[in-house]
Amino acid sequence: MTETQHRASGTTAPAPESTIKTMTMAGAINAGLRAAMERDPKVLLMGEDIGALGGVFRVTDGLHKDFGDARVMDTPLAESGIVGTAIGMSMRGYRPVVEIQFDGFIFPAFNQITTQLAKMHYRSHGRIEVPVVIRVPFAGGIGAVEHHSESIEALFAHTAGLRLVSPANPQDAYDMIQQSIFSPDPVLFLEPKARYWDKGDVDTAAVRTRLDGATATADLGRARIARTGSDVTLVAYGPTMRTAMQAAEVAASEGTSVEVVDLRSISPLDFTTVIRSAKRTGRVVVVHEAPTLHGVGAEIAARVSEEAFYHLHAPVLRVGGFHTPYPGAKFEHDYLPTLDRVLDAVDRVAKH
Amino acid sequence: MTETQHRASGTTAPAPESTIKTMTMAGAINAGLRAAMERDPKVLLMGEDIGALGGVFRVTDGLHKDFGDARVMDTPLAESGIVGTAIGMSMRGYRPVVEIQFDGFIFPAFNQITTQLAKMHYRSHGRIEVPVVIRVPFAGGIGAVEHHSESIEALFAHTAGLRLVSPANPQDAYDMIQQSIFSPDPVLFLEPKARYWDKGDVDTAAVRTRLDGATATADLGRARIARTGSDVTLVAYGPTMRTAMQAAEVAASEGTSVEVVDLRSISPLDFTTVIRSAKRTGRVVVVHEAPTLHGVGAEIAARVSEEAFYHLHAPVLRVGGFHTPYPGAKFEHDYLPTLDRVLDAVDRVAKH
Amino acid sequence: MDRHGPLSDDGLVTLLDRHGERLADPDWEPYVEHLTAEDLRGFWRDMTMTRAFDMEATSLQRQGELGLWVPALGQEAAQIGSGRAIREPDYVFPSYREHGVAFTRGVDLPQILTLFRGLEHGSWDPAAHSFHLYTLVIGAHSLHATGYAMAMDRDGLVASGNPDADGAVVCYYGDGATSQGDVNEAHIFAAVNDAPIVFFVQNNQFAISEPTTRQAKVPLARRADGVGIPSVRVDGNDVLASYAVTQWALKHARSGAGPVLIEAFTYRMGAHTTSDDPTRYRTRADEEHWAQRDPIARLEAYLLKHGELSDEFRAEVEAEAKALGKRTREAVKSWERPPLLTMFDHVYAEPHQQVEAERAWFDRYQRSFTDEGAHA
Amino acid sequence: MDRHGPLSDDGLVTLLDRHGERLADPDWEPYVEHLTAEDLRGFWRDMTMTRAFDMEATSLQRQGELGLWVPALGQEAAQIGSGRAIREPDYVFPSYREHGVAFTRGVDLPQILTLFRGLEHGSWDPAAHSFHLYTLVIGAHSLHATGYAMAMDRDGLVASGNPDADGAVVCYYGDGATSQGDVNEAHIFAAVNDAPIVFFVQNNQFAISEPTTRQAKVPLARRADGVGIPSVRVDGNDVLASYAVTQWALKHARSGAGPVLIEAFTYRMGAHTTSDDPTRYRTRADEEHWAQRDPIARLEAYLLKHGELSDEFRAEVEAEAKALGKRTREAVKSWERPPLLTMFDHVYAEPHQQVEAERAWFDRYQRSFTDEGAHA
Ligand SMILES: Cc1ncc(C[n+]2csc(CCOP(=O)(O)OP(=O)(O)O)c2C)c(N)n1
Ligand SMILES: Cc1ncc(C[n+]2csc(CCOP(=O)(O)OP(=O)(O)O)c2C)c(N)n1
Ligand SMILES: [Mg+2]
Ligand SMILES: [Mg+2]
Repeated sequence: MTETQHRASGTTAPAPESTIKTMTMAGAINAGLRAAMERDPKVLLMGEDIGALGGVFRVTDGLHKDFGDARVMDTPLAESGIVGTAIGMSMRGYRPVVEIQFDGFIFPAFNQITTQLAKMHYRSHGRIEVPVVIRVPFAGGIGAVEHHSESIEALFAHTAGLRLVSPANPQDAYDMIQQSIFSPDPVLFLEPKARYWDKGDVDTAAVRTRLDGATATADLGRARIARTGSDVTLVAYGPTMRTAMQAAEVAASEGTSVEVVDLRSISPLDFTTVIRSAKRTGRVVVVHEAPTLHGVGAEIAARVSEEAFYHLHAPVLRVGGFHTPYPGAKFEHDYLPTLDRVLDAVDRVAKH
Repeated sequence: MTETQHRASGTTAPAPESTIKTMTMAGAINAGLRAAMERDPKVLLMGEDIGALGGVFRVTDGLHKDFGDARVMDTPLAESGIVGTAIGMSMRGYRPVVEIQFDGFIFPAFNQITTQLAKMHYRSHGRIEVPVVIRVPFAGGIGAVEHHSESIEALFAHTAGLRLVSPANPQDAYDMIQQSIFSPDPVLFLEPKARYWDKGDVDTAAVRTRLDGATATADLGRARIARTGSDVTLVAYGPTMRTAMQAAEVAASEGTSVEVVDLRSISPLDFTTVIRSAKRTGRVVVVHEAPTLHGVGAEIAARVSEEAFYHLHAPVLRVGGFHTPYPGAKFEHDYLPTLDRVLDAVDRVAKH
Repeated sequence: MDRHGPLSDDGLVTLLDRHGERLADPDWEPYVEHLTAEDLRGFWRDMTMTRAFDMEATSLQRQGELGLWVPALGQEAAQIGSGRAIREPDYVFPSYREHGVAFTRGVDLPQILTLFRGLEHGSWDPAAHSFHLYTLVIGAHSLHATGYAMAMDRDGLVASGNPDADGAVVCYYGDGATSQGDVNEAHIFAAVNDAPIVFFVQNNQFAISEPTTRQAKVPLARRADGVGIPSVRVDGNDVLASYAVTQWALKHARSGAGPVLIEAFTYRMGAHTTSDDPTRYRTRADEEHWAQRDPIARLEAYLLKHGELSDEFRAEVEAEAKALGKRTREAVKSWERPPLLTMFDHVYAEPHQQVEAERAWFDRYQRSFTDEGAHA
Repeated sequence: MDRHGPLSDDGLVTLLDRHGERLADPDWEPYVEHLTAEDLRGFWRDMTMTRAFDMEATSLQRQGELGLWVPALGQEAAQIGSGRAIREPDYVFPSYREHGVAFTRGVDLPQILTLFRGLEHGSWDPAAHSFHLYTLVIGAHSLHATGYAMAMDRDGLVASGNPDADGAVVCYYGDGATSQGDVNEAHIFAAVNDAPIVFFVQNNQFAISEPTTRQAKVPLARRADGVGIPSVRVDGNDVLASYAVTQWALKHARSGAGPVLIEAFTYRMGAHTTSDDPTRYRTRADEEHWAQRDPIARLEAYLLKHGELSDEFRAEVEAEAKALGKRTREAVKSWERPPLLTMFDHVYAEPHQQVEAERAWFDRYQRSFTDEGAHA
């Protein structure tokens, strides 16, 4: 801890105030939004109920009070309108951060995101930047009703022009929301809502330094080896990272050394890191909450199978949701990739 | 030809009128729509400009004249409204066949398709059927402007509750449109628009017999071996089938025997057929127009790599569009999977 | 509080003022004059039962028996008034807060809770009650309702020559929903097709935390002007007026004259859902202002004033309400999750290779634990 | 042809009738009284140039030089009239048929054709002309326009105290677009935010083959009533009236008074696009009715009647138009497809692993042919 602090502050005297705080993921995003808003008056928040209420998950708590109506805007209840007007505002140099209240309600905005937001930079030959961030509390596990637990990443990752990221811990949440905001590209920022209340240490200094430099958003697209291992590579991101880490722990206790790759970014997808690990272990399991069929895991499995063809000792296995609508809350524990199912897959590839 | 005719009519005297006609794919769909409308008064057409104009591709030509306003409805210019009202009509037993004018304009209806149409049967415990067919002239190759050449299949195949099919020849077009209409499930019917004017023989009798029986829609989800071969399996559907067949031809002349699987259906996807072929040849190339990244080919490659792991002599290769917006028409020849690129992939797997 | 623009109460049809005084309104009288004292007591009973159920559901949620609850508190008059104007073969598309309307359609109220207990996404049989499932995606159902109405028209259920046999659709949604593209498209499709549909907007002043001023500058009823359909603003806390305007609107729609929009001006007295905290976005004073306009108290005052609410009847309804509460409690607690494999049911009407394969895999996977005895 | 409902010409602001007679209208006079004869000749020239270019583009499409063309024939008055009322720092969001407006914004007309030749999706530099790129997804740009207007407001460009420095957005779309959810949401967002925006609906009577009666039962201007913003219907074939109402609307919007909707009632004299066949859906009689209302002929009649159109001026403009045609033809034919690798440019503003990898692969792939000499 001292070391990080030292590195971050880059100075010796006077003894700096600690830049490390314990935060929930929701708190880290809140703090990250605040920091970005303080840094640049062009950063605005838009969405349903994000003002006085602070959002249904309280991620924007206190920001309306401190920044006012002009910076934290409660919009009409219309997602296409929200994203569409955010695009327009971004064309005048604003950096709108849009909140979509729940994953399942992003679809009215699908047209704006897919045909407009994603393509504006391309079709204008780079003349128009649309640095809109779309924050989405996503995925399941919180016992919610229909449309409140959707894993939407594959539906956007296929479209060029968008970036998609998903933090799995408070530190990444704090850093990545700011990097997303200052990215010149549009970013879908997928917040694993079941992890909102998980706590972790957050060093608030590191990203600040990065944002000041030229490499502001350079590592936003990079995966992270969350745990090193030699027998099996387990690829996860956002909502399933906790299960992945638990699986690695259990597997270790049973003698299997699992390397966990936290993708962090889905578009771009850091295949360099994934394939390097795959070549080393020769065994890969991908886990996400989204239905396996045509999920992001398909691309990963396909590419690993292709590029690490001669290194694989076992087929790449995928653990994910089923090809059904997200079922009622009482079913979700079994619908989602459980620790058991992940371990089962790890065992199966390890046995090969 | 005589044989088919004989089989279809199933009678000997008096000599039946030929049930085989040469049609373009557009003509075959038109004839299929007409046949379905004649068969069942609950079949309705809805869409923009499908009435007097007959649709921008003339696929509904003449139907308004013969069936009138009540069966062929020019709707307001609003895709969400079209699909949403079609859902409502289907709830009263109608079988609306919706035309989306071009692939790129389906996105305003994305919410209705993904959160409503796909889930109605599930959430009502099967009490409500929504047999809506959404016809979409899709994919590229016709030199069109932006948003008129999109390959949208991966964006819908991920969602449970929808069926997705794409015919590659007039016979399938004629049969499958009718099977889609009489399917109790919602179907996205993807029409490879660059193939609209390709001609072929259509036997109009076979599907009629099937629709009369219990197996009306049973084979709608089944792939077809379009050409048998032993060295390489080439998987394609709809828009790329022609290139795939050409590639097989060229490869044969160069000594490589290529089996071509025409998927016909993307959801469900007939992995049984694909994997059987893959196991036999040990070499697989998937070709589609959609961007390779997170395209339908990813799922196919992933599953073949998993399920035919010990049979593969080479990694599964994919040939598709790039991770860019669909470029200007002058670029499309090179953006799309050309015969050269397909042959290159066939060569690469064959050499392994 | 600013009571201008969309928050103004200008031009609201009111037949029963907040003190329970009957107001004369010759335009609307014809739609209520047939109502007997028993009918009015029936309204009171319906509202009372709905509220009792609503409170019970809230308490079940607090006890952890439900994942969420969406109270209709304060909106009983708008819902019972309109609901009682609906008849066969009318068809209703609710949003997700129309428990009162559900009651009038004969839905057994506890059944609504299967959804909120996380057992399923739809509860009752829509056809049996002419009452569609709740739709949680704001406004999406407004288009289904419009299409359904177009189909009713086609099926000869409108202007058939026998007005008693004619039907129409009633589609409910909130003030927030009026901003959605889908709802605006529904208005347009309905107008262009002269669809037999009544759009019933419950303007309960809030879309979660956002006051109606975030959705509009002018009263929501004026959305109808944009597409040229008639509209009316009604005091949604007045069950009589709500009944009257819905009668009128349905008559209009059933006669083939096309759609109508009703704005019922009311107030959500409770939280948006049990997850909500209204203290963050509205004042006590505002809540008190509306407490004085409680829809049930208002009718009660009227009935009492006219000696139409006997102690016996009250006791009877109270007992009935209590029994409903008890039955609700017991039912909810008794519900177990159906077998896991049922989550693969009804994804498609006909078999689908992937669903079948996954179901089979999951079955084997589950059995592997049972067989090994390793699964909880 | 039914001329009721949305097809009626009730209440259209007209300052120049179809015979070129000047009509007095004290309400609108203030917005045109400063116009000199030279200004009017300027309008005529702009319309004439636009039409000449338009015809040239159609002929280039026929020759196979363009993939498609979208003629604005008949809509020149609506476009030039409104376009000439726009000034710095106003900003324009066109749909895809506003070649006349583009001309008033200083876009070099041939440049519009790069898109229709399939070379790119956007042509001119939007910032340089305060004129956004064309948007082909119907109505999608109406929300961008609204957001842009909200941002102008925030940037102090509205009601700044110096009316001459104030700006607003003008957003163009067609009759068909008024049915889209996005356009309705744009109206709502603009109204609620008092955004400085003028929605300029060119009701050219058709959305491809569908007459405006498929989109509405009442005049499209009434869409504005639904959200409580002022609107005006104008004779869109009258360049003076189009100019006047846009002046008024912009003044309103720039002053901070919020959005305005203009319905310009006009007629698409040509096909929807060069792929279209209007004989399938409209009558010769209808076309002739409108041919008598040709916007250019009308102003020409007026100018001639007042001796304001000299033969020299005519000849000058004719020459200019001819030169433009020639320049257009030559430019279009000279354009080659940029290098293939450029299709990977600008997908993202910062590098993206997948795009980079695919670009590199494609480069190698292409070179493999060149190296082998096997590629055409
Ligand atoms: C498309 C969509 N966006 C957002 C939500 C989240 N949400 C649920 S209820 C609600 C407010 C609805 O307000 P209103 O229409 O006034 O109905 P009320 O809840 O007041 O009855 C919101 C924003 C949703 N369900 N659907
Ligand atoms: C979302 C969407 N749906 C369909 C289309 C296809 N389309 C292109 S132009 C057009 C008609 C537009 O009519 P209108 O808005 O009146 O404008 P006009 O072409 O008459 O200028 C249609 C349906 C489209 N471009 N976008
Ligand atoms: Mg509300
Ligand atoms: Mg038009």
